[in-house]
Amino acid sequence: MKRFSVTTRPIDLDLFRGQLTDPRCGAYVQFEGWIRDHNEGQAVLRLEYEVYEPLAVKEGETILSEATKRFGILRAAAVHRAGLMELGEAAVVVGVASPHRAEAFDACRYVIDQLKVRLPIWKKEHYASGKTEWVNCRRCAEHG
Amino acid sequence: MKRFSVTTRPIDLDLFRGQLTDPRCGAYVQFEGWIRDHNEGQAVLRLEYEVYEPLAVKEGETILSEATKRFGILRAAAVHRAGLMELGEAAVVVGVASPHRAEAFDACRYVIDQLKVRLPIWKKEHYASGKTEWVNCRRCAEHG
Amino acid sequence: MQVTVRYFAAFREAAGRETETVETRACTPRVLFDECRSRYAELQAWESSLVAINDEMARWDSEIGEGDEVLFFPPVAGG
Amino acid sequence: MQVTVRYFAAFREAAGRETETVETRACTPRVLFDECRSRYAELQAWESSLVAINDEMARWDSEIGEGDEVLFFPPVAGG
Repeated sequence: MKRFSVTTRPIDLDLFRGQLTDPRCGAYVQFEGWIRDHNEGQAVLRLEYEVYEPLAVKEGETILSEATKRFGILRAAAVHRAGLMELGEAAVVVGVASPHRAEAFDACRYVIDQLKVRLPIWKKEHYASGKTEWVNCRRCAEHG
Repeated sequence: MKRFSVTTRPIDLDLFRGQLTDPRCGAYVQFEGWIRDHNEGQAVLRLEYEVYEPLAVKEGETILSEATKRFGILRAAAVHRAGLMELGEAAVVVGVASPHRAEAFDACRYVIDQLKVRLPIWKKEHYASGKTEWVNCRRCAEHG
Repeated sequence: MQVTVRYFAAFREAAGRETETVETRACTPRVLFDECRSRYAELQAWESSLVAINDEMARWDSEIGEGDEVLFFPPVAGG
Repeated sequence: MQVTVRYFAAFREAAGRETETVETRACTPRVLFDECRSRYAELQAWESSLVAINDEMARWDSEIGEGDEVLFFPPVAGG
């Protein structure tokens, strides 16, 4: 199983977590990014992620390798959704297993922080008003 | 559902996570404490937790309330196993949901750190050698 | 006065009992614990032990009253 | 020389196309992007935009060669 993957279907959390179990590990930290119902005062109905998969997968693997080396954890994986999503679904899940908890927390935090700024992934919010907007890109969106 | 609970059965992770979903939250952090197969060089076969439930539940609720106030998170819960457990099972699970991820990580970390030092819970390890030992209590155990 | 003592985990195994009712003049859990140790050779002090009185966490120098239940907790190890 | 340009997300919507092949003398992605902006009024620069060349992350002052595919990424927002 690849450590970083992109999927257009709901993330199977049991399957995801299952791949990370390890009898040497006493600590497991999982982060999930959920679709909120509001962003900057606007009611969000659903989201759409555009993912440039070849580079997202390559960069995602790089980030997981960095975390493994830097924090000395034993297992790490992440999965990101692509396409249209509904409220309450997980857009991204990161899991880290390690003998002890300090490095599991630090590594999990590192992975999600890096994924958010380095992966070629774009989020379009669909609002109750009927408008859509590319997140992080207000000026582009005004013209888009 | 109580935010802090003790159970003698395997923790149902879907149910646990389900109680924490919240459309206002964009971040969810979950910590799991797993039974490792080794501790300080000895092969661990299984574990036994003794829990003094009346006080453990009271103190667990207090810790979750502290985390909620201190970090401004929206939802937090935790569950701890009691009795005999096998390798690979989760002994404790902590979940925190919040609008943003920074406080979800910090609050989850706070809760597990505090649970470990404040709850009247004792861990007895059963080793491959046939010996047992109360963790954190080597001198007591020598006489026990 | 009369108080109830409860031993947990390694303390219970060292004392060979879970609970007992004792006549004591001990005014704090610390003094009471020392009395108990004098009865059970295997009961060792342990620096990060905790104590509770009537299901409330307490300090080793808290005050004990008639009829209180004093709980002796060896070093905890949850999680 | 000839290079292929790919636009993503908001950039694709602003340019009205996903990909195009252009004749250019631009030596870096920055110069190439400015040329593209001169053709598409709605294509705005954006300070945290990223760029890749042939599926490798690159810098705005990296060198472009004949036949390269240059990918323009508006500010990313994963997670």
